[in-house]
Amino acid sequence: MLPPSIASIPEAREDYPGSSLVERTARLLTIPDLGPGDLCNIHKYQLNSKKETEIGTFLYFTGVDTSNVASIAAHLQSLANLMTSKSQYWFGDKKHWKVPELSYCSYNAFSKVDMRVTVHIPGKLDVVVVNYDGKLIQDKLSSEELDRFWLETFVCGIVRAVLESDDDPDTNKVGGGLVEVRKINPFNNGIVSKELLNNFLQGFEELFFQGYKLGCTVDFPQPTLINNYLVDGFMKVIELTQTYDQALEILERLQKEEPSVISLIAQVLLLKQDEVEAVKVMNEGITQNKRDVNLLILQTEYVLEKKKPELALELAKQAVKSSPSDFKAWSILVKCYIRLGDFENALLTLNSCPMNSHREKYQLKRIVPLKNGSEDLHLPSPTDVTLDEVSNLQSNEISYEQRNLDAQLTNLPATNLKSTYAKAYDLLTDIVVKTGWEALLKYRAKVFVMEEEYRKDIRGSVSSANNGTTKEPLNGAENLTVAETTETVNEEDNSSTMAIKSPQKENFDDSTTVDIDAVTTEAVSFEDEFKRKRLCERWLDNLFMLLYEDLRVYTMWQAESLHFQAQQMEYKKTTLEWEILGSIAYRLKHFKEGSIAFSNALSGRFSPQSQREIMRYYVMERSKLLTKSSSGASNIHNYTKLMNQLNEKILDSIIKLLVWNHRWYSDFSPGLLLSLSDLVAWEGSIKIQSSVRALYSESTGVTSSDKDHIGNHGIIDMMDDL
Amino acid sequence: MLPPSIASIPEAREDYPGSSLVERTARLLTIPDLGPGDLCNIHKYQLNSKKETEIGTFLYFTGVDTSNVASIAAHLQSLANLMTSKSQYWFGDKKHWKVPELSYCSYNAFSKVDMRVTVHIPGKLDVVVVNYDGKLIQDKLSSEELDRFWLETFVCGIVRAVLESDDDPDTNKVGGGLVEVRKINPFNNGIVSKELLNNFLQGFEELFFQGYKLGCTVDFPQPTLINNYLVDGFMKVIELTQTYDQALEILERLQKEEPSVISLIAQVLLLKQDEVEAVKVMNEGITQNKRDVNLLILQTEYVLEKKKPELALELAKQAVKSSPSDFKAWSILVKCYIRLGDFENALLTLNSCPMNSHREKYQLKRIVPLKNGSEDLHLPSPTDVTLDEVSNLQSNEISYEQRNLDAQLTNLPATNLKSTYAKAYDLLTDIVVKTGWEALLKYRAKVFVMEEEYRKDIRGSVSSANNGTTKEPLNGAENLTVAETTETVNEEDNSSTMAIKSPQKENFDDSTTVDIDAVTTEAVSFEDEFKRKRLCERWLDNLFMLLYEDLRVYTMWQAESLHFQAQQMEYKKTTLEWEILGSIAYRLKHFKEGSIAFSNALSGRFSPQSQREIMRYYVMERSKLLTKSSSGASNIHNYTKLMNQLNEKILDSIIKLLVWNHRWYSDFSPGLLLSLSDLVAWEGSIKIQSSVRALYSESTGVTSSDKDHIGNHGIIDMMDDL
Amino acid sequence: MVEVSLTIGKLDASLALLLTKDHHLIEFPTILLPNGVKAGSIVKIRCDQDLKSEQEEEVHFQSIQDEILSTFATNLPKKPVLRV
Amino acid sequence: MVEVSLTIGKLDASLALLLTKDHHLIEFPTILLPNGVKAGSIVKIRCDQDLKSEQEEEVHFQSIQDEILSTFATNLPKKPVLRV
Repeated sequence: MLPPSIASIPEAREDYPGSSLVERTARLLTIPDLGPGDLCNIHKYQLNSKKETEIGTFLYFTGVDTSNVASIAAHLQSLANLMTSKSQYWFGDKKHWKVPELSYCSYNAFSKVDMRVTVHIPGKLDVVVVNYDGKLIQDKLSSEELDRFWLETFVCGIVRAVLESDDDPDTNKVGGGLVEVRKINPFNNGIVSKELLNNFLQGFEELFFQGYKLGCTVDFPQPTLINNYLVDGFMKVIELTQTYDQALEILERLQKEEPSVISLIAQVLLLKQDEVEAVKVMNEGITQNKRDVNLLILQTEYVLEKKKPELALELAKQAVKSSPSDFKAWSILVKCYIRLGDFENALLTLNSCPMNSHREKYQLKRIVPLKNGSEDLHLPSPTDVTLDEVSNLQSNEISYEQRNLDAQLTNLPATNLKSTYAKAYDLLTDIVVKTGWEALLKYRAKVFVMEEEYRKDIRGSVSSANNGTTKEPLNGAENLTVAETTETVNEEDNSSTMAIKSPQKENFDDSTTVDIDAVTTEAVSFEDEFKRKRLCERWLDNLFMLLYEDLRVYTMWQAESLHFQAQQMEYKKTTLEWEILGSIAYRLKHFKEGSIAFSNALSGRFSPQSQREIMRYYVMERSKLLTKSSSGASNIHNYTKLMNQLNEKILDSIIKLLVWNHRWYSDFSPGLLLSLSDLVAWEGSIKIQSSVRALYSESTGVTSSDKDHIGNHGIIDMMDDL
Repeated sequence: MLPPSIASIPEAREDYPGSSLVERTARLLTIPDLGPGDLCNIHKYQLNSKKETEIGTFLYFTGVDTSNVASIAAHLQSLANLMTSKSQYWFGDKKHWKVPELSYCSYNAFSKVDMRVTVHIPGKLDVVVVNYDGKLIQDKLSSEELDRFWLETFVCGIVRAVLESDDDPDTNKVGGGLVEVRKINPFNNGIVSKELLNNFLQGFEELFFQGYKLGCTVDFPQPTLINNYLVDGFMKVIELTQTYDQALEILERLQKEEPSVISLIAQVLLLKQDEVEAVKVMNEGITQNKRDVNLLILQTEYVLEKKKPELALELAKQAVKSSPSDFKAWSILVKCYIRLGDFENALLTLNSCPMNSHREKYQLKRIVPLKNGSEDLHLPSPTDVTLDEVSNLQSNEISYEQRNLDAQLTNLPATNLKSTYAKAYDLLTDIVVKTGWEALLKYRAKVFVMEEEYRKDIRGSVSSANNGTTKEPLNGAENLTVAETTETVNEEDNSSTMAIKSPQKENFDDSTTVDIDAVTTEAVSFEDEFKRKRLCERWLDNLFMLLYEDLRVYTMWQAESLHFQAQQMEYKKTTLEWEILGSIAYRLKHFKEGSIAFSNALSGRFSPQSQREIMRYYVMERSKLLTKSSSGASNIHNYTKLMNQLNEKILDSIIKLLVWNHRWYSDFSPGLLLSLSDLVAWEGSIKIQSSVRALYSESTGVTSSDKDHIGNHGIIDMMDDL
Repeated sequence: MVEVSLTIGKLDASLALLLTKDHHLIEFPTILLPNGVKAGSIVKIRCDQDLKSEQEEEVHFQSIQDEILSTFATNLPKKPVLRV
Repeated sequence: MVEVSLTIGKLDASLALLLTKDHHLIEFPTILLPNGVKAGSIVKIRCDQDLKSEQEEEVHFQSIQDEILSTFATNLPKKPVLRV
């Protein structure tokens, strides 16, 4: 564990001392699901001035041990020590603070209360429990109830820390997003962490039946005992700490009370790579209950991975029958059809996927607004770990690129798809990458009623002008959670089915453009055929429009790029533009082209998103290489060399991203830790350690020796600990 | 027609001369339905300075004759004359302007183009036609096409002018809403108006089959030949100008081509008060097509008004069968059940109403944003017609009340209901005013599955914890278009069915509180009974929560008010607070209590909303009085006196609202004109004229003699003309 | 007549989700399902036109129309003086 | 067996809206309606449990499970070295 310094604490100025707590209280009623990060409120005044000049600041934390008052008090005390130990620059002036009072709030999503500890220095310690409607209820609680509340609070805190995604878009850091947050790794503090882990596992077991109270991801219509954030957090912790056997013991006990826990057991067995056992457990579970949708999905995914799509299809059908309102069940059925090349059924089942727009991916959010925006933020730069190109990335550089962005690339609507719409789009691009655009349109015309046919059908009926082909929702209205720009498209919805022309090479080679009208009029239109067709859901119709937009930009880019190559001219773009092009390519599953774009992006400046995406590419390449080698097709010498190169690039990416996160006060990145431990499993910790030294020793000109120490050594510590 | 003065033209400063046109062009693609008001862009510079110091301003218009270039050019020229005729105060400085150039844009929603005329003074005249994607297409048009475009543009313009509601909330004028707009009455300009009316009627006939392109209200899932804004505009014009016979001629010609036009004929006959003929026509139409939903709804409404709910019920059922995705058909079915006292079926059918949240009521919107907000607005006060308390209402007075608003009254979620949700709430309050809250809850428990029953049912099933009783939408997500505060309620949705306790006298008389748990456990729960019940739609469940909130506030107010009365203390509230209380009372159909609140509101200061609402009350009282008198129950002498009093109050309200609208540059208020012509039909124009003189002659201390002249005389002119 | 087999995917309080072989999803009131079925059960649905009911409804509806016509078009109630 | 009469309220390309007497609204694929019906028609729907199909599906599904078990739990393919 890297010792925190005064420069690893971001702060935001509040309106008046304590106002952040008032704000938080006011919002308790509206907190959904897991809730916000822990809030720390700090009162401070200058060493030589009067107490009346006191100001207040606040920041959020994740990963702090909140299992009891003493541990929170200790955390607050050490924070106060850090802040008062020496003077610091504070909005341009050197200040030496005294900290007379700090408060810490942690939201307990099980009981919907906010647990708060206030430390007065020197002096007393207060504990209050704030009800959802702002009432203080600690006096009404028995000590058992209070203990229970602390247990719940602690478990929530760990779940938030591990589920909070560490792949925010850049804008979060250098744009207007939440940045006044410090993330601590709860699992790399030796014996203390071991105890914490045990407490969490015990807490999980105790609270398992309350887990649905924490909410769930968009894949499911409602949280259940199996599908919820508590279980998700538990699985993530198990994976991070590799405590499979302990997890299995707990789950087996729970299974006695709740048979459906068996799907979690199978999942842990797969994580543990005990496949035979996992297959047996899945079979056993499904034999007992052939409508256990979680097991069915797990088995489908497994069988698909083993390249048996015919078998997988039967399982996926059973999954859909067992839980027809789960998006996930339908989406895996779509995947099976795609794998089998049955694109008509893939489209039909995609069209049946139940959409879910009222929930989003879990992420930390501001609960206390900044009155003067970023002017209220104190954001020091940690100096203990730096890497020039990463740590010194300036926001004005990015905002310059944003202001001068190529208009073609701004607001591409597919960028802003959320929730199940984003996942459905992903399935649609899985189809188009296999069929191509023209064939996709043909399949579409074959399974869905097209505008022209429909018009023909309704002509003559009373006052039925302008009925669209897209389905009107029966009850309640539908609402795509995509950005404003999409609405433009939406308004033209009625004509969209006709409006799509081929984007392929539009501007470059008109002769190859296929006329869609020709395609659609091919469709046979006698009544029975017509009845057999479906109405295309409005959202799916819309996704076709977005796909068209993406394809258009992608095709133009590729053609332009070829043109420039032929002319031997340099094709110039900013990092942001390359990054957008890369994302389009990835969305369309053109990973190689995407990786080139991301690599171009990174040659301009560091960008965490591009770095993450290119790392994804290296990892994909590595597993391709592995598949090739295990089928015996490649030369072993070359294989080792390629493998080493890829692993080196992956390591380099991990380190840069760790440094970036550290610069923004985050010392806990579950995703990166998993990638690193994967790498360690490959190469062995000693080899990794020496690679890091070789790549980032002092001689490379950056002060990174400290960083190697954590980037690398901290993880080993953690893994030794657990 | 009152001659416009320089003080009747509001203006907004634009970024640079012509930028408002650029903005408008950029947004053409996203314009829905009828589109925005006409935009007038004005270039101006000071008399004695250089042309380089030119600035630009803009404002919106409705009601201008846009049937041809010449009439628009004349309008622009007279505007320029007005502006250059004398100096005026301009953001604090006296300025005398020269106007070298003006442009006028009118949106043609039929062909989705923007028609623009630019006048250079002195000099040439330009006409351009801007396509939805910003391209200029006038050169590609034949002169027939161009004529057609102008006809369409003119018809759109009149439709916008008559449909644009004149009952905006106050905030529109003194808050941040659209205020840079001048509304002109197209129908009170003598012979010119007569011609204009003829052109419009002719245009309607010509464009009838394109009418669906203009969109329709939220009552219908899609615009049709009968349900669309063109038809709505036509009916409004007919009503305003009382040209029933001409309308009938046109409709009869159209009916030959499109039989469903018969429902419009019946509607006009009813407006004309030719009931016997209307009844015959409806019967004839329905005999020809018993699935004509518009006729069925019209007939249902007629029969309901005649107090035959049993007959109406059969008709409403047929309407729903004929068009099950029309909100209007379902809502009238609900009304029939309410009238019959069958509240169980009323709730069941309410629950089946198809919701429609992606459309709103038509209103003018800003299409050019104000860069510096209200700082860019030049809002002179017309001095030709004033009434102290009305014309001098200051925005700071209102914003003071807003800042100091009783927290209980802020953000009552029912206030912000939109679209079909607002109408469904209206039906729900129709029920509760008849049943009371406790009985309503009992009915609810009887027809809908309650949380507890549901939990009991699903216990034991695999991983099914926390399934709500509210129905999950199958496809696409549901989204109530209510304000943020509602979401709070939404998030607790799962428990809402249990959470509602009686709001009655909560804080005043605990003993009468009915325990809901007792009510719900009464429900028999054997399987068959249970199957027969429905799931309550999420939005309806939510409306119950909002109703609870409204009832709570209303009950507290009534109890407090009684308490203060008993103590002989004054119950003090601001105008804004009284207005909110009045609105709550109206929502709950306690009109008498509401009228008291609005009257209290008006005793503080003028408020257009309170004035409108209290006028509604007087009109309701008048028709009650009429019903009583025609049943022979009351004393004739007293009757005349009461009737005179009511008519005087109504006249007073109309005049104040006309003055208010005039102060905000609107000389066209269709709703008020209809009320006034109603009054004239009652009292005769001479009596009204003399009342106005008596009430608002110079001796009352305000310079209102001019105003009487238009408020009254203009209307007579108009009615004489047409 | 049409006959088809459907699987009951989900059985809620009053609403069932039925699935056809080719992935049609039908929301169906449970009241219309036979007793004793549960999620996972398969049901056979037969559907044919009910001309007799159609005729009966036709006659009933016509009688309503006749009543309205005779009540309001011949035997007119007092004309209301005011419309609000 | 359950038998019920429904009115066809709306008949779209592939979807019909059916109404029960007590105002249930059912979205129903037109493919399941008899030929020749139109909006306004009344149809009779009969529904009973199809135990035979249930058994057949049961057997088929069990055979899939058996195949999976025998393929992957006894005759294990090469263990993958890497999980990504």
